[in-house]
Amino acid sequence: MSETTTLSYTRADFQTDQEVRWCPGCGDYTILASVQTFMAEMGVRRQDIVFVSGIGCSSRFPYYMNTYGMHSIHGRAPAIATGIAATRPELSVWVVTGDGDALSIGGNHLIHALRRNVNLKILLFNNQIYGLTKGQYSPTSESGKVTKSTPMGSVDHPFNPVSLALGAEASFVARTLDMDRPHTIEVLKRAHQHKGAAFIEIYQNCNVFNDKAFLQLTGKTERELNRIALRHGERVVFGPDSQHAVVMEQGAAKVVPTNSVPADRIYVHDEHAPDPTVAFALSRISHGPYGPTPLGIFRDAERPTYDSGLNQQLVDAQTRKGPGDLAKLLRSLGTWEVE
Amino acid sequence: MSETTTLSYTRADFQTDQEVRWCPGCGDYTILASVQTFMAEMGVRRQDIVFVSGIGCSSRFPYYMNTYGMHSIHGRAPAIATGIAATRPELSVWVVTGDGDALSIGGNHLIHALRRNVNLKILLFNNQIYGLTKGQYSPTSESGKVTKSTPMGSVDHPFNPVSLALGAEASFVARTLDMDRPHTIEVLKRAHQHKGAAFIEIYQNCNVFNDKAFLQLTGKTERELNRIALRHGERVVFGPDSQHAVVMEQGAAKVVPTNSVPADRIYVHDEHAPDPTVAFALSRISHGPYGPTPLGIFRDAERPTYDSGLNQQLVDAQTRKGPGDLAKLLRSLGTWEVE
Amino acid sequence: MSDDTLTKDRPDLSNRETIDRVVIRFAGDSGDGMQVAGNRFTDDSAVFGNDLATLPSFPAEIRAPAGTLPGVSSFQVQIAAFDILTAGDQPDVLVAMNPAALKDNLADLRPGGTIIINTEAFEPRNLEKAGYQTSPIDDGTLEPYLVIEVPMETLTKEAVKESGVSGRDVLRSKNFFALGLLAWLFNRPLETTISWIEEKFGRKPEVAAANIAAYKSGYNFGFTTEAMKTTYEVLPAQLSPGTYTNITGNTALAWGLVAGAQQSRLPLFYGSYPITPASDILHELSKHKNFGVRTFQAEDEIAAVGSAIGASFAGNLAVTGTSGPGLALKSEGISLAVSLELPMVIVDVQRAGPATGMPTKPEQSDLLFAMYGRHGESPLPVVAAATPSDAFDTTFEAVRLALKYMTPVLLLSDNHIANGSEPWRLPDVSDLPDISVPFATTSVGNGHFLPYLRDPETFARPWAIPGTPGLEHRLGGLEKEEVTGNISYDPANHQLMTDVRAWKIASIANDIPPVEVDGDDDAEVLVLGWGSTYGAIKAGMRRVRRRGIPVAAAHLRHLNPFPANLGEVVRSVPRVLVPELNTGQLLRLVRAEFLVDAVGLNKVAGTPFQVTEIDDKIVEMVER
Amino acid sequence: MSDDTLTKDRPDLSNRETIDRVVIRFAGDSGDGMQVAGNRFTDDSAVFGNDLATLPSFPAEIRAPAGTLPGVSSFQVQIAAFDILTAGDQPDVLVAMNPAALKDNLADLRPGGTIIINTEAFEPRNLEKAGYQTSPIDDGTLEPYLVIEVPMETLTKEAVKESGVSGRDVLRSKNFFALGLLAWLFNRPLETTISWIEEKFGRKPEVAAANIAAYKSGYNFGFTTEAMKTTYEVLPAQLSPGTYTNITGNTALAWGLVAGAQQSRLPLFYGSYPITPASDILHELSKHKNFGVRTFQAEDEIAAVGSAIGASFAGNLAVTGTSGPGLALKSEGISLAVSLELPMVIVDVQRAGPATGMPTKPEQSDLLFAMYGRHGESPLPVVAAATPSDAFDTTFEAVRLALKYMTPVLLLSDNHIANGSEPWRLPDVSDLPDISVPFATTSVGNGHFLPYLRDPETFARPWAIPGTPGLEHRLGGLEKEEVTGNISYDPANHQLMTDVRAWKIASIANDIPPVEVDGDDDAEVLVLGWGSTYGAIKAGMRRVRRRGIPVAAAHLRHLNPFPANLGEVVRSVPRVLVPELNTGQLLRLVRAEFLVDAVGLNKVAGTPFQVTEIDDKIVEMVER
Ligand SMILES: Cc1ncc(C[n+]2csc(CCOP(=O)(O)OP(=O)(O)O)c2C)c(N)n1
Ligand SMILES: Cc1ncc(C[n+]2csc(CCOP(=O)(O)OP(=O)(O)O)c2C)c(N)n1
Ligand code: SF4
Ligand code: SF4
Ligand SMILES: [Mg+2]
Ligand SMILES: [Mg+2]
Repeated sequence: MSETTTLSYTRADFQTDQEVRWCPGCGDYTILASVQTFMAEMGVRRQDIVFVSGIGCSSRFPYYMNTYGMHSIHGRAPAIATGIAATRPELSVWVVTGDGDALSIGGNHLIHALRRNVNLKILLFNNQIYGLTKGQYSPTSESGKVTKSTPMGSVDHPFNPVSLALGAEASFVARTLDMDRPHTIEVLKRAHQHKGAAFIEIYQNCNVFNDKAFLQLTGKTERELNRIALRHGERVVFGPDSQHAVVMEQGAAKVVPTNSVPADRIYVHDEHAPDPTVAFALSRISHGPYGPTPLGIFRDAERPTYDSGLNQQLVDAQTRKGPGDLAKLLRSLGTWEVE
Repeated sequence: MSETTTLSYTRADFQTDQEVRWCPGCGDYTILASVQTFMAEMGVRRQDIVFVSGIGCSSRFPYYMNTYGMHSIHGRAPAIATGIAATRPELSVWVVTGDGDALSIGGNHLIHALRRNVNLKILLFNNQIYGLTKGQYSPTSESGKVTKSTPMGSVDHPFNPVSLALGAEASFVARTLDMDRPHTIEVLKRAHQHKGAAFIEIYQNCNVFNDKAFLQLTGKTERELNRIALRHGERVVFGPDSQHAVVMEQGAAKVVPTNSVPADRIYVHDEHAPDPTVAFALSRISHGPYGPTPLGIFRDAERPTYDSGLNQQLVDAQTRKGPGDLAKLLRSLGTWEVE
Repeated sequence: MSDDTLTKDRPDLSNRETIDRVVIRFAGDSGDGMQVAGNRFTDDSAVFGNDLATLPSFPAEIRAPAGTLPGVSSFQVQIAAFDILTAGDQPDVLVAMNPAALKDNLADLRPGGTIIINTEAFEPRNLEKAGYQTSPIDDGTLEPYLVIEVPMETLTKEAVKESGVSGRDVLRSKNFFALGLLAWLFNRPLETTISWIEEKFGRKPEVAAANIAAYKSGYNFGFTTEAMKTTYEVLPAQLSPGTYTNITGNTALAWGLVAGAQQSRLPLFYGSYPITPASDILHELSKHKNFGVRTFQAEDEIAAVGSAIGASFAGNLAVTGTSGPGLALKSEGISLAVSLELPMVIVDVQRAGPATGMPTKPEQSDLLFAMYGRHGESPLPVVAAATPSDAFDTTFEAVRLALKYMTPVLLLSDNHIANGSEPWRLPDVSDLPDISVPFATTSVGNGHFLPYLRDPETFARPWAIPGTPGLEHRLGGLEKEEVTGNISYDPANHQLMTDVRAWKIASIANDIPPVEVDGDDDAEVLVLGWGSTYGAIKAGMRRVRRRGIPVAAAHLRHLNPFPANLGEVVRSVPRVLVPELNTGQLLRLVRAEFLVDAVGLNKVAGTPFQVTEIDDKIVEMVER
Repeated sequence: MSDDTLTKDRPDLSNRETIDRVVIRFAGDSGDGMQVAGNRFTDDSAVFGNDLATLPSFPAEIRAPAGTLPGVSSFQVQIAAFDILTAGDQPDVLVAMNPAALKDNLADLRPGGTIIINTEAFEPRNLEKAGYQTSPIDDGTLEPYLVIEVPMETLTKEAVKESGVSGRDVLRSKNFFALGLLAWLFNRPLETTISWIEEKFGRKPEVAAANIAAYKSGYNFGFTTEAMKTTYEVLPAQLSPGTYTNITGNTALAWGLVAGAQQSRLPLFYGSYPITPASDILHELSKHKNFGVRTFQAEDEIAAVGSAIGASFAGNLAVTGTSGPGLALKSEGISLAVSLELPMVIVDVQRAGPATGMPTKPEQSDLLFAMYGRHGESPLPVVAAATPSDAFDTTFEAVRLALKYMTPVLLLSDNHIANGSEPWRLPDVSDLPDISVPFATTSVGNGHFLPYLRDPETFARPWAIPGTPGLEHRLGGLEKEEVTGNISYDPANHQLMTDVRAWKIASIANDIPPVEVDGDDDAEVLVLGWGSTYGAIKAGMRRVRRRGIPVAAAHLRHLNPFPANLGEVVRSVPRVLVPELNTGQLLRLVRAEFLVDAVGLNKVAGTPFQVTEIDDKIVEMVER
């Protein structure tokens, strides 16, 4: 991104003239505010930013961002964004998606974009429900959930989006919470700085079809007990008096009383660990927002991006063969003359 | 599966009259022989077995199995098999798929079948290439691979199928090798015994388009150096003189000289660990069949299956409401009479 | 007015006029409960014996902020003393719960129509949200209409005071206040709704009490204030004797599947991915597990059709349902089902397209997609429901064809049928035909089962399901050899299989009733329709006939193949008119097939035809 | 015979007869190198100046075991002294490298034709694999033919003895032995192939030496043994002057895209998932990164079309290519592109369907799918290539339309065009028109960019790409308000947008040349075709005309919209015949559009038309 002049945007520069049409009280509003605030700080020219979404309540997002944008079809945003990011590496490309959009119909594109490490920033608004279609269970809904399509409770075991992303070779994986704007903004910033695909799960309250799904992380009393903040280089302890600690035992992360272990056995978070196993271990502390749940950056590791690889080959080919010459190409299989 | 009489099948009982049409030397032949051998031992009546495949060389498999079978469309076998297993829980349903079929076009169905724990046995023939379409790179091809579609080398980072399956909540995950028939048969047996989705990655040599891809695990000298056999309850050591050992260090699996660590620090394999992290850690020891690579059962954990949950609800509903009465249903929204 | 005793027994001093039909539209914010009010009014009228038809209109997919135009939800119902066919072109009465609702719906109201206004919602913020500069109540906008101003919020609050409901919840009862007022205006009995409320809110007695109080209060308000000089009565219609229920198309379709499964003695499997406006079929079926119904919410539509293919192979009555975008994703899977010749019903509840389009609006633009939406030569039967209750019968027919001919069948419905409702005279379930088809149990080909050895009558291949000893066989999507089902690349065999697949479907023409022509023998125009335009076409034709112009109409349930007599029918009239909510899709099929110069009446606006549009077009054709 | 000096200069005592055309088919096992032999013979003949057309036939998708019928691979070429149109109905000469190849191809050989047999392959095991009880060489089967028996393996071994090649590799040269023999029989110069071998196997000199030795040895074998009494010569054809290359349809299509990108000054993006028979386009394009071509092997076809949508939005010439099953999966994405009005070319190289069908066989059964294969009203232009070289021009035209009208364009090819080849007179690249379309750079709507403010001529909307300051805007698949592009559920707007989208495509009829009619003014039959049937139709028509029957033919490149004069053309002849490799798809379009009683000649066998099939049908129509 060529930043020739210093940019001085405010949040308002990223608002559009379209009326925001989520239900009053929806967590999407808060996320929108966080993203707009961050965009003003990001230091990228508005015209160099693209938001691509699928279909869902969350996927209305691009309409409210005064950047380039596309509200596409259900589940396909990562594929569409790949076409943008791969051909225009100078752009800042963001994907906004929901738990149904990204993990149900769009699961394949998501895992492939992560594997390829396409330079996309993927914001998954996880409300653990299909909002737009009025309340069916999603691949992140807890099992046993009673919804319109599961009157006797769902018999599906949900995905853990962080585990799935890590299993799909994601180089950057984080989790945040709609309500916590500073945390959201911090995570967005880090995603932006990361080169390659960044996957951010944002717990988002759908107050109409799945209200209070995140109570254990947002309730006044519950939050302090259950939020495990991941901070690079710091010991992972949590609770009002830091009374709980995370340790790695035989390859799994466990929560133990802080005073039950020597301080140096407490896990010191390393976002950059080349092996994703530690991040995976952390992702298994909770399965959904129930009980102690890590928030923050699970993993931020470097590896080559798809777009840089692809574009480098173009440069190399031109260096080696010179720019394309159509007349020569047409003659490349051997010719003969007829007089 | 109702086994009223004792079954005495031989491998020949599972052969069909169709000529087997893989390239001479293809690893698929060996796998076919292993599967047929195992089927004769499995103790399930032939008519209760179904093989479903997608499209690819490997997906020709059902034609050669004298059971019920379907050669379907590219990537969709897990979805089709779900329709069979969910409605006919008494059947033994097997999916045969390739690295392109399962991980490229079919990635979404695969991860959802694993998440739901549908009672399917999924055999992924991983030859790290698209065989049927004559040699393009696949999602498991090593990066940099030169193929017809990547004359300058692929810029994709491959999936690690075992990691992906674990990230997708798989309850049974194993890896074996075409050439090693007893090992293959052992793994098939365990998959059959497992209740729920079983995912087996089978390294399969495509001698036409990707010959010797697995040399480090099959070569006379290399194999002993690189095969890490996972055996439940045993310390994980390998090498001709067991000189290498696997340890878990800060949540990651590492290969160390056996004599550099006390014996009790060597990882003792636990297939049944409730937390999939150890299995994940093991999966990260290699990324593809290069260098020391674990073979065997990474994970075999119990959790409820989709089909049992679904079918139990039918039983419960009938218990609660009695069998369906159509005349009553039509009247259930309130009626009035016109005389 | 908060008096809880019914004022009904008091002598009524207003004039009571008998009319033969009326169209009422309830309009308010999504949160105002207009769908409930409309449905209640409908049910009360149904029980009273009127004929009726409804047309709900939901706000677009995202829930808009309260008070805005995109947030408006409405419900239109026509009740009549005779058999009617549509929910009416123009409302006679509009209930407007807020300025946005008024703004959105006023243009549709018939000149001189009645507006019942919730005046208290007309405050500056709401007016602004609706884009009104001044209040339409005062600025003359409403002069052409009869306006009943009601301070509904105050009155509702007053009414529910003693119910135990408090805070925000109080105003939730105002839809029942409005409903009560209409009950007075149209002399509807109150009991049906009161007992409905009692049952529905049984677990929340305070809410039940509040709603009943508001309802009665609305009634009493009309009565005591004599809000109008005249009240109206729509007498019961002369419907055929029988037991009736009021049904939407989605419910009827779901029940048609349950009936199809019962009459074919198969377990029903429904694999689907939620999508507007088809989701309610999934919801409805998932309630009926005690019928042996298995529903599977798949990860996407590809998996939905895939699971149905598997379920069909395994011996279920396999069904998959969706709307246009989902049908697109199922295309490849359906072509596999065609090739495997497995029975299956694919439901497409059409919505306005292309792409995401207008998901809550009806359209008929998937017909050619249903016909030709697969690669290769991939024919299958296509049937379409015409009205909400007809969805039951059409669905049953789709199941019959699928099983008898071992083929996927495409069943078309649309948003209008799916969410619209009408009285349905219940069939006697013991009259439903047995449509079961026996599974293959024995093998003819000396030990080898022959999966493509066909029934010489229907050309259907045998259905041999896993678990059957001796019939182990493999099916696949590569071209198969006739009889054996083995892979074959033989040119003559591919030609034969292509011909057989085509012939099998084409021959269904001999197994379906001829299309019926309704109207005059000497008709100058034949109006040929399919799907949800049924009511508008029939009503339009009636009006034209009343003017002495000879005209006829025919409506197709079977779109592929056509009924055997269709060619004769379209060739026997001077002119053929094909009204469709698309750019002329049946039109193209009819022209190609019969070479008749049929003309289209085409509308692609996301709204149904008005009867007058049909009517005018017929007249125009006759006069020309 | 292992003498390495060319015996060419020795006086030739055999008769040399000049013929004007010959059809040769090389047939052998997949591993026998028949495609190479065929291609070499083709190139030699091309350089010699013959006109020619080729038809390769690959074994079905899986590689069968050596020696079996499913493992047979063949290559047919017709070379001629005049301009020909097809690869010929029946081979005059068959090269049979093993019993399976003989069995598979014998029935096609013209009675009295010549068979060159690799006798050593006719041993019991191979005979059995091919299903021969006795050897056809001895049992009279070959009596109706002229047979040249050659112990090719011994001779090849002998020939390559000194090359340094050993073991299994020795016999790999036997295709060159066969080729050498044919070079003798048809008096082809040897130099071209020798230098080709030298270049091709430059890095493996021993292989090059072996192949050259076998090649010469084959030639010498014919010469010295006088294998036939007569050799033949096909003189150069009178082709228009110019520089020629021999090209397959897939390559021409890929080059057409490169040319389109260059002439529109856009970077080319090709998003695709491998599938037979389209994969070679991906392979070809991935070689040309120095042209700024980006290829993306997507995870599936949905991602392929998705990536193309993104690339188009980002300002690339975006293309996605596939075959039928992949097109099915792209349906929803294409409908998004229609709604977003983004330029894009979608290539469908048709194969025989439905489902997986017969992937290596040609068919034209995706035309109606291309036309109607999307939900909602979702029109787009459809163009089809007629011959391998025509794929270049048709592709260029597809690119032009996509950019000028801001629309996805569907480009149809098929297996026959894709893998067939013909001489192509190279265009002068400096004559290629400029088809660039400027991106939007400024905004007209007072600060708001208006993405749906259309060009009043073409109705195209402006293309504003990310990176352009001030033109930030959002596109979406919900219905959009004309001009602003904001979401709109307004009925009148949906009608307008539907009409505009339809009109935009329909109006292209004014921007394309009228369809040309070739043949007699007083034609009794007009043969109307599209796609790969071009050669057979033209050749069939020629034959009929030679018999004095007046007939004409027209071939459509543009299937949607039709050329403006098509109605006139089809109405001005007594009879219209539409030959298609499907069940009558163009036929249905033409009948619906023009109400003419056109009849179809339909073949769905996975093989192209024989010229005689066309010819006979025309005669039958005229005589009736
Ligand atoms: C192909 C297709 N299938 C189904 C739908 C219907 N649909 C729209 S959004 C959605 C799911 C929404 O859930 P989620 O992605 O979690 O987003 P949310 O609304 O909760 O933000 C579904 C099923 C569609 N638009 N397209
Ligand atoms: C929808 C669709 N897209 C593409 C193809 C073409 N195709 C068939 S198999 C295949 C990949 C095969 O690779 P893999 O799954 O690894 O199987 P293998 O042949 O290596 O055993 C592809 C791309 C197809 N048949 N259908
Ligand atoms: S339905 Fe839920 S997710 Fe959607 S806008 Fe409303 S509150 Fe938000
Ligand atoms: S191409 Fe490869 S995978 Fe396919 S049959 Fe041949 S050797 Fe096996
Ligand atoms: Mg959601
Ligand atoms: Mg493979």
